[in-house]
Amino acid sequence: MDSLQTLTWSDTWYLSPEITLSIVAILLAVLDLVLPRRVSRNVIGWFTLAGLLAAAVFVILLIMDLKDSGTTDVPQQVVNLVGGSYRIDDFGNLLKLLFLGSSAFIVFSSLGTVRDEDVPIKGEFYYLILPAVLGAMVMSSSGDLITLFVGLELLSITSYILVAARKRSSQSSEAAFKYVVTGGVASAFILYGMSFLYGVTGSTLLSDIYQGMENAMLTSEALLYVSFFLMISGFAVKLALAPFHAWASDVYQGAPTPVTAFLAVVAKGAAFAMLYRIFFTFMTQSYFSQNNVMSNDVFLALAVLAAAAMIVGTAGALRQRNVKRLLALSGVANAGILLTPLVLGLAPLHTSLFNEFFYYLIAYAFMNIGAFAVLTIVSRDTGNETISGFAGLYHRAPWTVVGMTVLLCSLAGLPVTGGFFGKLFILFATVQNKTYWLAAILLVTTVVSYAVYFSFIRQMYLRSGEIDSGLRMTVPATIGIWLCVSATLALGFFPKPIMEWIDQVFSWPYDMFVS
Amino acid sequence: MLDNVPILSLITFAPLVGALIVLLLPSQRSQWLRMTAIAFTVIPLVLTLWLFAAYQPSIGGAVYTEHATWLSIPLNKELLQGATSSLLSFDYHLAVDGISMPLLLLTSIVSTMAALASVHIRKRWKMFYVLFLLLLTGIYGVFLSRDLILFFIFFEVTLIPMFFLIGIWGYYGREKAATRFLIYNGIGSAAMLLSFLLLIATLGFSAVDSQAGSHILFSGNYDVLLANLSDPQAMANLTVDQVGSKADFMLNDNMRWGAFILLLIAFGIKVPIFPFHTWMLRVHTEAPPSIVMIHSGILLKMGVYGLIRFGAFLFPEQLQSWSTVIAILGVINILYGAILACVQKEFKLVLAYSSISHMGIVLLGIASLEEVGLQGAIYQSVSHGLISALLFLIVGSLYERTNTTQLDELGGLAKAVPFMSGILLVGGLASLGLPGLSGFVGEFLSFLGLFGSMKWITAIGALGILFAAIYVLRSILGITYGSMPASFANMKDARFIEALPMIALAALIVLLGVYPSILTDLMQNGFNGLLEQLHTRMGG
Amino acid sequence: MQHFWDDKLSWGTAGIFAATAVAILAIVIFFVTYAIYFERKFIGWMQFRKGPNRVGPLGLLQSVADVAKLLLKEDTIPSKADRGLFILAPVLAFVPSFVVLAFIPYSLNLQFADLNVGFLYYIALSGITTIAIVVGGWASNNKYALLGGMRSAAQMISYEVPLVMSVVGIVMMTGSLNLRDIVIHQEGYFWEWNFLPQIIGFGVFIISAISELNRTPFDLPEAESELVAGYHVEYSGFRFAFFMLTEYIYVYAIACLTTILFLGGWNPPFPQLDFIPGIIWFFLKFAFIVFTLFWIRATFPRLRVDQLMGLAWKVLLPLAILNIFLTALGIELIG
Amino acid sequence: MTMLGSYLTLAAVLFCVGLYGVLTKRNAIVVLLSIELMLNAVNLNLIAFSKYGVNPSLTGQIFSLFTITVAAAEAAVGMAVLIVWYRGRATVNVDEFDELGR
Amino acid sequence: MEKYINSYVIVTAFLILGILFPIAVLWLGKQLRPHKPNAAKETTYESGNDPVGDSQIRFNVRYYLYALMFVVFDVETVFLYPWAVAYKQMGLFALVEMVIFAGLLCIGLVYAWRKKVFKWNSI
Repeated sequence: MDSLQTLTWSDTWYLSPEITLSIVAILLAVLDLVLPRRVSRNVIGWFTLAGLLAAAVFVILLIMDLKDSGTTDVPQQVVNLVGGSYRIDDFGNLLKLLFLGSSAFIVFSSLGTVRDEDVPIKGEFYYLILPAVLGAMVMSSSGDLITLFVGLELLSITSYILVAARKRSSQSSEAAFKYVVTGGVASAFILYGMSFLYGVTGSTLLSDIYQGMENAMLTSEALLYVSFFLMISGFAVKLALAPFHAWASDVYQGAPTPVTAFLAVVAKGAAFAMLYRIFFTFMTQSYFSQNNVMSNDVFLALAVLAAAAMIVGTAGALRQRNVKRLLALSGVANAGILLTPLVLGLAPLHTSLFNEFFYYLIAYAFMNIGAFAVLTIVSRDTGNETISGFAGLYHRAPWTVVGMTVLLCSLAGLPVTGGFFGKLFILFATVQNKTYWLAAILLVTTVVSYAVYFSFIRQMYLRSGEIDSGLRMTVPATIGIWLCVSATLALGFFPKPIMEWIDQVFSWPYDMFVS
Repeated sequence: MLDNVPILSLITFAPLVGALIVLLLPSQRSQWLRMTAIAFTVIPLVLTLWLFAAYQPSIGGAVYTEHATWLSIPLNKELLQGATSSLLSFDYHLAVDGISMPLLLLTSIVSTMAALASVHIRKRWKMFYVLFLLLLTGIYGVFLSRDLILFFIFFEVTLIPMFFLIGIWGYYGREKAATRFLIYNGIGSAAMLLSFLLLIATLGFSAVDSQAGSHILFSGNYDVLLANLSDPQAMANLTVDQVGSKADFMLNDNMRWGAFILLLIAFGIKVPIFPFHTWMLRVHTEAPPSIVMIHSGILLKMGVYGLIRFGAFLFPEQLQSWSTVIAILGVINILYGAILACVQKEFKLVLAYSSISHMGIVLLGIASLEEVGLQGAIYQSVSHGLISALLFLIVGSLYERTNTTQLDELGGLAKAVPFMSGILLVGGLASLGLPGLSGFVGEFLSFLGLFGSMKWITAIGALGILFAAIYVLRSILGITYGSMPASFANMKDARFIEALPMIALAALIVLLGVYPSILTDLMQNGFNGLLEQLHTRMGG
Repeated sequence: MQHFWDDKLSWGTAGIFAATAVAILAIVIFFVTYAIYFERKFIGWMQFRKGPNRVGPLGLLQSVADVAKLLLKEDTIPSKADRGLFILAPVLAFVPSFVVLAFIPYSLNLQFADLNVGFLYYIALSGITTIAIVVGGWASNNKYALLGGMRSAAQMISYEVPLVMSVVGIVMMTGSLNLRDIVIHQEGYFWEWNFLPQIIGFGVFIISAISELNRTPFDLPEAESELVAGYHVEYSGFRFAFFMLTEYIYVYAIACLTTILFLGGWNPPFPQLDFIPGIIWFFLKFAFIVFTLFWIRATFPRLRVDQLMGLAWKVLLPLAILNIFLTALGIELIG
Repeated sequence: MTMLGSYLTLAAVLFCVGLYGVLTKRNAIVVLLSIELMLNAVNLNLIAFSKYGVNPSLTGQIFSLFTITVAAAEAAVGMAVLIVWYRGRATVNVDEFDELGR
Repeated sequence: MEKYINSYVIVTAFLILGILFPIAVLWLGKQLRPHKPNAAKETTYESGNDPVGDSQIRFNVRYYLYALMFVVFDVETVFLYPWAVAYKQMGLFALVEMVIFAGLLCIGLVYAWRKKVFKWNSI
């Protein structure tokens, strides 16, 4: 370390989203303590929502600010804070926007559907989402292993608590304990890998590691391999990639449904952000330095994981009757798909494939949040989390069912939805990269997943349920569901503006390439 | 006169508009709903007929091409080498030619008839008609679109309505049939997508230079693909600097074979070719009659269309070197379908197996790669579409009255419902290929096409006609004559709304049988390009 | 001692170090023996009794006799006890207490190990004793012992937090954790010693320290009336003696630490008095602290358990945090 | 370098012992302890590298400080969750974590 | 450097002595003291009564809560010390930083207080 660099007051502008979230979280914690017991904690939910939205506004302003500050030589500026250990760049900003937006959706839809008897600590339930998102944001924009790790743990630890929020349900605490154990082991693996990386390159700063990689590849290649493979196994657990996915179904089932949605979208997205940051930085070094054996090996390992996730997730989902477990397994498969753009790595026509990844992540976020919102309502109404709870739903709530159908089609990757184009782009890249086996697996699992998602549709349209009265909806949930449905459709009908926007904002040599 | 009217888009999207209108109507008024739906199947029918009348085979369908850039999606910028960005471009490209025109006609006619025949739908009318019209949009789109991705999307659009139409309004085993349908066709479309993407990534490739720098464009436009295929020189002209390593973007021989086999699987499932046929039996037996009309009459032809459009036109060499294989598959289809049709106890299964058998004949036509054979394939498709639509229409009407389709429970209908029995007989005879009816022409042309190159195979295939006579006569005569169960005594013959499509379809069958050049003229120039290309490529 | 620090390590120096360790052990055992004696004497005097006066002149050999008695007493281990842990616990308690003594500077020229981590070394090692106490309570397989052990642990960890935090102020003022530096920083008149500027920290430190030592008024873990004798109820003979020894060694260590951290170590109260050797000043201050501890024991009543825990978290910890801020502000304002 | 090797070996052994504990132990608290062991193995690694690594620096020690904190927080949450669970089931045997997925 | 190593050599010497001393004394005690065990001597002591039940009683969950509180606060102090050492060199920014940090600690404390963690009941 050269001289100690600290934050300055002018840096606070670049950190405004993070600062907003922290302040709101703290204020809400205090508010929750001083608010009399009889006041409904939904107030805190609304404030949480406001905090998330405010932070999102700051992120948008930052994106614009970064764009404006660019010059012709350097199209976009990247702000390095605290000696490069925190980076404000568009890679981070885009993901932050997604995290904030998804969390806002989740919080909004859960207002009114989360019940006091189910989640006694409603105040905490809401405001703990803020530090979790903060952790995800830190993960997506840090340029230092330590910061990455702190972000990861901030997210993980708050998630453990959120999973256990159904205090009276032993299922919830069981899920949380399993999550703690697997999460802890995964953290240990990641950390162990990081320690080797630090050891052979002599720094925790990503940019310094990038510089040190070349030498390290010559002197201690074995340790580098050890490092990367340890990290891969750790991330595989965090992302619930097969064969490290067993925890996901248990945790998703036990957690309160909004938290499940949060885990499925934000936690997963954040892990991907970290994966991108670490692996892209280092693999480019390997790729460029004539010695691309290592990058090939690492990407191959990731590709195998992605394939395994797709296969195992889909096959598991086929036999699953519990909807949350089913969606967990579908999340496993989707994690495989989301990993695909990353594993394709670098090729003449493919620089980062971040665009494809991010597009699918957006689609994935909307369809999952929407599906979980519907599930919350249905399971709350029927007291049944199995797939048969959806039986005859068409007769009870035709419009909601139509919305759900759109979401399911998107999950299945049928046109014309966001999921379709997301998969199409990724698939195209896979084919272009000549990774046909992965493309084939992606396609086959997609087809098999039709059976999974259409089993919902079968229940909803073709079966008759036991209850005839209308489904009790809550206003925020309804709005949330329909926003998700419209977004899914919009992504399907107008993929171009979104892709163009991503392309415009994101520029991989500056935003991804930490050197 | 109507040059500026986007007639192809109108045909494609008129049913979609209809679906939206139906959606707005009150759900209890079954009459309104049905009339609207029929009206919106008639619109494309009228437009198609007009198109048919105005179509000049010598020019081809160029006049009616609609082409616009739909999406051009930036994938990457700041490439490692050379060009500054790559774009994935999808075109909105609709066109007709001699191959799609007959199938377009078939679609418009059969769909109107099916709409008329959907009187037997007893529940959830609104949803039924919405899905029905949505399905039609998909089918028209498939036959008209000339962009791979657009084609794929329309292809998929047919899947979802079909799933519901089978699953909600079908018979006892409907759910299983619907899922089966979805999975099999899903696998088909997956294979198709993979193959399409392979083509886009290699052939659909062009470099565009603009002020902002050079871009690489990956297009799914069929014409671009065809041009790049037939003129590899154009591809070779791209400099290494523009594309990175050139070898990465050439369609080499292995890739060709891969893409071709994938296409074969994709459309083979739809046709269906022998080992992939089980799903189709279930759909035939479980789906509601008007939907089976569409399915058997049109949807199976999407497979044929795809095989010709993508299999034959893009990969003639591959097709030619596999023509024996395909011909053998065709023969297996013919014999397998025909023999099994002979032993079925259920009338719908007889028809289903006969469909397999007939599609085998289509395969023979394709395998020939001769103009006659290909014409025969298309002709047979149209003819079989009409025939099976007619037969299933009658089956539906009969089922409504008798509540059975078991052969041994039916009998003596000629006495009870003479009109319907008569029409049934016409359909049956057409199906077994009686000269003077449409079935004969298609079969004849197909066999003729293949006979030149593969005599023995053709001869074995022709045996199928023998079996056809057996199963058609056995079943149809069994139904119309023989002892009549007492319960059939008070049966009413066809209502007007049922009789209308029956007569229309029967008339068309006869018309095509006696005046085949209506269609063959249309197709006159359709295959010229293909065959020329084939010859030059094989020669060169 | 100091000149050995810079010598190259050899068997000779190592031998010297070992010898000093033995010397310290002897001194400490001597201290403990007479601390117990004086404790009983002082308390006796304060309560108008005579205290030990039979064995030897003025009862000076009383503690020696006690030790001999413990050494000769039959040692029973309950049949239900976890034998291994039962034997381990007193040793585990004693070892860190002794190792702690290695780093205490008695005067400018008399210090054994000079560790930069300073006070943290004490905290780290004394934490192990907590474990030993729980282990002892658990291994006895006795309800009272277990409860005593748990209580003791709860109390010790609770008071460790304010104890640790109360020293932060001093570290801020000194800019070092090294005990030598802290003492050197306090050179000057006695009002420049840390106990005045850090009066809050001093108070918190003393209270927490007494509690850490499990001494009256915080000796709940061994409250005879409730828990018979706490975690060491099953111990007898010299195993018991080791627990006692540990406690008194900690008294010694805490007294030394208080002297060093707050009372200026070996510095004379007025610089003019520096002709008297530092070790004398150190000893005087040390004796004063030890005496205060006995004094408190003799005069204060025992707290209730809820008051005890409340005191640590609700009073001492906020005070300690407040102290940190006040110190920070003070440094900002005064410099 | 030999010094480094022995530290790394020790760390690897500790890590494996921890992992073994997580995978085989039946007592939930022991499982949590095993995770701590794994994290401490990492600390050992970091500190060894901070002294004997390519570019000796304090960073590794700072990293391990963060690790310690995080490990503590994780253990605290783990214990808290376990307590909540224990209230309902009165056991800490991981074999009885079987309510989900039925 | 020598000073650094020597310091720890001293600590090691203390450690070894600290271990040897109990072993020696306990060994000595064993040679000197009588050893006549019987069942009564070896029963668990419960004020003279026969022991009732097991000692593996369910004790109060409070102990765990205190343990958790301890873990949290004790580890936070790990950060306080480096800060305190460097405080004078870092100036006002460090103060602000620490106000935030300690403020969070205080909130944690208040939280626990409000949630009645510090309320001790029974045993």
